[in-house]
Amino acid sequence: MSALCACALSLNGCGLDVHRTPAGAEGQQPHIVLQTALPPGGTGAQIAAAATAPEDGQWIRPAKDFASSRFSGLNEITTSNVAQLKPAWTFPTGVLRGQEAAPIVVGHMMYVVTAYPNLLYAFDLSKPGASLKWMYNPKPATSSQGEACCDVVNRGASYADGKIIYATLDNNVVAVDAESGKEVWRTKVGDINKGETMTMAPLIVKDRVLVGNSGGEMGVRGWIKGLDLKTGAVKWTAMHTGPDSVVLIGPSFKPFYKKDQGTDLGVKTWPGTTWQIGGGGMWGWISYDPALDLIFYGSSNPGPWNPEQRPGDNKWTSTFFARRPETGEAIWAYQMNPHDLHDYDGVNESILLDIPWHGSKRGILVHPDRNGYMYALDRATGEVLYANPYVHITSSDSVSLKTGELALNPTKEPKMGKIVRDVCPAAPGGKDWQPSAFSPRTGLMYVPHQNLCMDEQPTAVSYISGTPYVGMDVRMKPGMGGNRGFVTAWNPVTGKPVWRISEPFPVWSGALATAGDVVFYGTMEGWFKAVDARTGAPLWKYKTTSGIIGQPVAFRGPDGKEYVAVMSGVGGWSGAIVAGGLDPRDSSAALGFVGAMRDLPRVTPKGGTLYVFSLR
Amino acid sequence: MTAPPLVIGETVPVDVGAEREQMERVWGSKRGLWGWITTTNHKEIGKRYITTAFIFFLLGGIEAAMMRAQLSRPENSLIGPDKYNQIFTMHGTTMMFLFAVPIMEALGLYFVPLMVGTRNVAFPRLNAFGYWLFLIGGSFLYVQFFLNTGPDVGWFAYVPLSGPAFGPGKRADTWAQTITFTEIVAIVGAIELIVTVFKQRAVGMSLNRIPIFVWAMLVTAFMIMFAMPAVATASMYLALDRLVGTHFFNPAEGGDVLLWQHMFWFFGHPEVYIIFLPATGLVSTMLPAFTRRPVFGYPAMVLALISVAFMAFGLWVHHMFATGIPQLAASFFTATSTMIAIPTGVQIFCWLATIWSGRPRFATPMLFIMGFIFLFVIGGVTGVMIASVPFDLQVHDTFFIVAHFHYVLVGGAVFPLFGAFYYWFPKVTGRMLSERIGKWNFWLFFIGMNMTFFPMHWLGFYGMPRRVYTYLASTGWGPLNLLSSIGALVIASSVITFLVNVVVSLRGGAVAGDNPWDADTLEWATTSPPPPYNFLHLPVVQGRSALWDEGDERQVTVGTSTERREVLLTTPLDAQPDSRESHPHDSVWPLAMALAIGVLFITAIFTPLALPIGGALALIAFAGWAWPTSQDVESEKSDEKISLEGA
Amino acid sequence: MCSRFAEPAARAGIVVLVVLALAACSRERRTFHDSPPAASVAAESAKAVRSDSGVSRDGPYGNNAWALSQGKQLFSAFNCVGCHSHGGGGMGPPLMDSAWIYGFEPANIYATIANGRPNGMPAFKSRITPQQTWELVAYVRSMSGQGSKAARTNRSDEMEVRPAEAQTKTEKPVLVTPPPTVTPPAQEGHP
Amino acid sequence: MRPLTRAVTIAAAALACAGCSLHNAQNALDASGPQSARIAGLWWLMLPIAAVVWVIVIAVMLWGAGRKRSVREVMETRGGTEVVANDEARSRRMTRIVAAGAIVTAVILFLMLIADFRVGQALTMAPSTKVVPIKVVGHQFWWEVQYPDSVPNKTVITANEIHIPIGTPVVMELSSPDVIHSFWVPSLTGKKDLLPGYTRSLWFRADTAGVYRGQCAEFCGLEHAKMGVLVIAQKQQDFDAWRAAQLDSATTPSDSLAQHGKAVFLGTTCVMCHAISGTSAGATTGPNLTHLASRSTIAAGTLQNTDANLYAWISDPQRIKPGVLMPATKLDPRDMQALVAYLRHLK
Repeated sequence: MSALCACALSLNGCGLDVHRTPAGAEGQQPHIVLQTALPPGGTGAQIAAAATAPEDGQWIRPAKDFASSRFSGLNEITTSNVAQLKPAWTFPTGVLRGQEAAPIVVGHMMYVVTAYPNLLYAFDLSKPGASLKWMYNPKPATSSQGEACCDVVNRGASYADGKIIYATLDNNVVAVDAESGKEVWRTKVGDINKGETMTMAPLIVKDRVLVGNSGGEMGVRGWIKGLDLKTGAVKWTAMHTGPDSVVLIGPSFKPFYKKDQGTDLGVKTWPGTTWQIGGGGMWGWISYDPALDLIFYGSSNPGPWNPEQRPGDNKWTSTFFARRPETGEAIWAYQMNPHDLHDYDGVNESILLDIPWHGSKRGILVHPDRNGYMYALDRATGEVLYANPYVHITSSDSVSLKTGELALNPTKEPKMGKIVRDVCPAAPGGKDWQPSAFSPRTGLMYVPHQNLCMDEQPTAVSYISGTPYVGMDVRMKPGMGGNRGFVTAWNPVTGKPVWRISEPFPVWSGALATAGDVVFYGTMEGWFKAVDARTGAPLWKYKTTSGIIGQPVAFRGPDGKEYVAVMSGVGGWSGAIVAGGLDPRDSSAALGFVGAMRDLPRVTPKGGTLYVFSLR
Repeated sequence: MTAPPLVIGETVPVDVGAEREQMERVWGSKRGLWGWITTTNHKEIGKRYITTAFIFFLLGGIEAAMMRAQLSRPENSLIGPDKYNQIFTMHGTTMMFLFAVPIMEALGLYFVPLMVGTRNVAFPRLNAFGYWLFLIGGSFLYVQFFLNTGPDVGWFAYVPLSGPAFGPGKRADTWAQTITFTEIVAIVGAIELIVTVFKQRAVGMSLNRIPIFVWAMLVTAFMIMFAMPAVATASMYLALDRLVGTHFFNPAEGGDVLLWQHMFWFFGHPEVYIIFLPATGLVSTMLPAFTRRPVFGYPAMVLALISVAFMAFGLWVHHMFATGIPQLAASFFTATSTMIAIPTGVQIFCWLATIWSGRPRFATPMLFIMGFIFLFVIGGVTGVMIASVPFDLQVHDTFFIVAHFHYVLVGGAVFPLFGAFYYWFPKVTGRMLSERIGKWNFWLFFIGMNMTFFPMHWLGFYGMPRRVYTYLASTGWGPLNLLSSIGALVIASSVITFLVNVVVSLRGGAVAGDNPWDADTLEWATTSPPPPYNFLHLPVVQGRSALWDEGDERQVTVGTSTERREVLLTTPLDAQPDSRESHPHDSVWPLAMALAIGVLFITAIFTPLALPIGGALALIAFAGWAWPTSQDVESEKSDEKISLEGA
Repeated sequence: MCSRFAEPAARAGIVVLVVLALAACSRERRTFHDSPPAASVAAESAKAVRSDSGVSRDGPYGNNAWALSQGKQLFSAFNCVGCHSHGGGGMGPPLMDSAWIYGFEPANIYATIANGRPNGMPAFKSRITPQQTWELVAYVRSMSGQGSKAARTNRSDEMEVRPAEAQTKTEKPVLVTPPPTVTPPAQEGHP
Repeated sequence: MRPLTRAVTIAAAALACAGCSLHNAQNALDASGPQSARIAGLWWLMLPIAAVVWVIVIAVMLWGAGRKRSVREVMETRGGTEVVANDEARSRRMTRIVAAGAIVTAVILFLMLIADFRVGQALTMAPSTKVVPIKVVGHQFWWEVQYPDSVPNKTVITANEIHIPIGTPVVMELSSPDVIHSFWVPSLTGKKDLLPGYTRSLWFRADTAGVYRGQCAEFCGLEHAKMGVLVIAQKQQDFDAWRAAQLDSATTPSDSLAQHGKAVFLGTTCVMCHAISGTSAGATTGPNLTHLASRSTIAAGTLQNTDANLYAWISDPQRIKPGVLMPATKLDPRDMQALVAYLRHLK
């Protein structure tokens, strides 16, 4: 099956119905239908019942709901009228680094966090032009900029209990009063001197603020923490390496597969004491199933990238965890990339869905991993229902459903002194942090992702505290087909792509699906695009001042109209060449991403503007 | 102007003084500096070659002495690693590329035309060009050495140590370019020798009558033609890696560090025989004069030379056993390395038979020949030992190997060479070297040689690797090293003795006649030193020992032009007259060309602009070289194919 | 005539040799035991530090091939590559371009390495010896083609990710002010 | 045969080096394992053959040169020169002798070849029994040594001193990240190159306990001469104990001087290149120092591991090994003493 799928993904025909949309607006990217005849009722997949939220027109956390669906129930903007979408207002933030955050809408207020210095802007939507109500500056340490591997981004804030809560680059979690803009509490949870930074958006579950650290490239030791929503006090910390006691592995820990079972694997699977600097941070997305009372997230890559310096499985890096939100206790874990060879973090989002599976309903989470496989895991047990490639993969052959093991391709194993060529997907994976959306109306997942391969060579690296700990020279290049980005509509029931749109650059922005059957995403050239959720046909696009790598959201304004908002401002790992002014002659710059992005500076300048669109 | 008819087999006609004067006018070079730089006479150039190479030998010897001084005691701080590495690299490079190969070729270029009875080498301007390029290349290396840019990566320049990442600066570039220089020079010399031997032999000198030294030079020249391109290519790859950034030897980008070793040793092992075969030729040519009989087993000797030459190309991998060559492949190279001992053994047996059945005269050259057998057999048997893979794994890259190849190269090539100096000095200068000092020279050399190198066998077993600038006292290597260093002093005193002998004999040595040793080869048929035209009348050969087999009367060829430079070409196999051909005049263009090429090579390590600039200069020089003068045009009109009936 | 000609020629030859010797010697000198200009000379982080600081235009090792190659090794060994890649930059600014934020004189770069800079560059004063720091300074400058071309390093035995320093265009260094990362818009209601 | 060959060798050795016999730990003829013993055996086979061949050749030469010529060996005058008259019968006889000599040579060489191949085969045949795998990485100018284990955190990392159990084959995986080095411990086995871009393996066994010295045998740059390595062959239980001890992280010293020394180590140039397990020092450029004090030498087998030597080495390594990659560290004497105290505490 995977062979067939790989064939489909290679776009070489294979008898598939591959056609391009009629020549539309100039510059329109080809859009390819991979599987015809989507049933009118959708695929049958639904957002996990307990994790849905009634559509209240707000957008209080980046992923919209606990299931991380990024689906807006608003349906004023439809496939037929989206072409009339116009900017309602814009706001230049003054911060010219990668803007990855999702605007948060609570009542009549909108909140936006910028990249470092992590300013928080609050806009009153009820005022004409949505005037700025206040700005909060957490004043993060300037030196933290030197510890963030891949641009000084921030992925947004969450709202709960009257507070806007987010993490600053210098490891402070701050809670700001949503009305006044005054700091309510501030907790320092990490140390920039150890290379730790924070870029993730917290998830607030009940009275826990869940945060994790970044720094898999700096020799940090990864963790996730549960903070008290009221006080900010750290209630629990689960490390991602080390003995079971600190990983919070206890008697209720029941991994599905034998390979993840055993005691103190977080120590035994590392040489010497390298687990203390072994990476495995947590800087991506967390989902929550209230019915099972479990949070789901993946840990990041082990450090250093050079795998020869850390023989062993390197648990619990690049691992998917289910934990209790109150205590952090681990319930199950599934290591997707044991002894990760290519910086395949496991931090990508998981969307909680209920799908028909062999005649019955099954509660699953769908997780597009960096390694190029779309994993469907049973939420309760961690069993892999399927793991199908969604991009061209050369680094591995398949995932065994029986043992859960990833069958690596031995010819792509990095060895010191040698270059491994054409490793696909590249280090940012088939998909990086940019979150997917799911529409219950079509039953499809909309996955923004990239199509990159790389050549890599491990080099000996020293752990020197506060300096990067990578040990890999990388030069990336476009994957098969020559385009560097895709938006893929994925049928979570069959585990197959339905259609896909090629983009010249990686699609580094999140996706948004709405009840009007429109899917929004942004491109690194600066286009904000709307496509038909069923067919992928392009419907509308708007050119912003800079490349878009943010997360679009939809909300109902105080005036009752539906709005769509997104941050424009290129940067992040993929856009570091522009945001950091890097030299395109060095293809290893920005951990090798520059090799694939040499032409980006000709296409987009830096930016940092909030765009809000509505129908006129 | 019509040429007089050619008469072959005349007995020696009356020696006409006017004819000598006329020939002197035609073949002689201009007087003064201009004549000196434009000359294309093979003897002039050969002399310069020999002298220059010998100066490089002295420089290499001084380097050796410095190394021995540093190693005389443990933890010596006389020379630091930086200088030491340069010195041993210079020693190896000098001895191999600037001394051993050039001096053998130089002897060939001087004596082969005399021994085959012709007036000059085949392409005299090319010959001059070769010498100038050699001088420029060798001087370049030494200028760089004195500027602290001497190579420090070993004469074998293994990558990656000599590559761009680990060999900063211009030191390894200097080495690579010196190699390019010397390879071109060697190939130029080889071309000269091959064509001269094949086309310019005296009438009657059929292939089976060629003196063994000439055979040895011919075989060596062919070996050079096949071996040198390998190292020239390798050094070019190295230069490209270092200067342009190619990846021939970068394992990360698909290059290979072993590629260098294969290319280098594909040249490097034949190189040993390129040095050794001419030396055996020297021995075989000198031996008759001192045993009063032709060398025993001429056909066996020639076949041995040829088979050694072939086999020499099949054993390069025995330098690389420690790199982890698969057992089966290594066994092949062990077998060939062992096998080459058979033809070498045959040569030794033939010499023994010659000595045994002759009437030895123990003049200095004979002492050197016997010293050669004494030492070379030691080097030979250790050579058979190190052909064994397991044994080699212990002694490879240790002082055992240093001992082995010094026995082979000093014993096997330098001793015959010193013998040759004593033997041919009278021919070249007209005066004999002192026999008394010569004996001192020999015994000091012989004793010093054994004192220096014999202990090294043991040092190798005791674990002393090569190319170390010092060693710890606790290793216990001190006493043997001290002994070895004292031996080096003895060798140095021997070489000084030789220099004294040269100086003293040049001034007041006994005047040599045409043939002081009563030898049998053709060079002794002319005056000492020979005139610019070599022979007033070209000789005719009637047997293998030209001067002993000439019957009652010496026969000559009469009728070659006395009006212009003309050489007689003969057929390759039987040496029957083929044609008479005009011969180029002296020219400054070879020097100009060498300068242009020198500029090209030297500046190429600093700037890519060297290619267009040096290329343009070389083009100009080439145009000047090839531009026909009226003299040339006139001469070529009288080139004539000889019909054998007329002879 | 000969002597009349020879004398000036010999003199010229000597001059040429001396010049060559100076160039080659400084380029090839292996500096194991050097005492480069005191660290204090360069400890000033002021942008105004110029050639008159006692440090020559290319720094003590700007034209020394050995020191440059050592600097290149240290640049990797000390994880400079992690932030600055092989000159193209990443977490840190690129070093192979013409733009310099904190000054391009050797002394400025020395100060940057030794004392660090506020936006993420750590201070290495106590962890890297002055000689090693000067070697790094020389190498960093060579990344944008400063210093003697003949002394600059060539490709390394690794993946080729950029043209070698010896083949890099010599950039004309310019001082840039780092673009301010924050210019909050002046707007009413702004606290 | 054996006593005779020994006698010949001793005579030859005495000739070479008037009575300097060497009993050092770096001697290819002082074999301590089957590999080196077989190779030494080959030498003891080849040496007498070579000696006899040489003696015969030289004897024939001297005899042939000096023998009294019989009256039948007449001279004749050819081309005006007195030369030995040609004697067809004698020539034929000599031809037969030379041919016989060539054949004998070939036979001897062939027999030696068989011996070579037999030893070569024995050396290359992979050991079938339980082996100790060791990874050796050659650096300019020191040896990195790793003992991999199926449980990754039982991996031992050390430098320049290789402990092995006696009686058990050791399989070394050899590689180099910089230039070509060659691993050579003469008393145990022949050498094998460490080549960038290749991984080579070498196996050997030590049969007697002891300390065997070796050093890099391929020219690798400035300090090629001082790139030593010690192989410490010990009883299995001693080896196991050593290995277990090497797994421990470094302890924090109890005395204040050494504690200060730890602070000096972590705050100065040391951390840029060296690692000490259990501290924040984790660099791999230089040797791992976690158990430095348990090693008998420093500077890759160059100096005895004493306080004074360590002090001298740290203050100015370039004086001891010019061109080594370790820089001179200028510390005030008190810090230096503390640093030495700390490093000496790392048992």
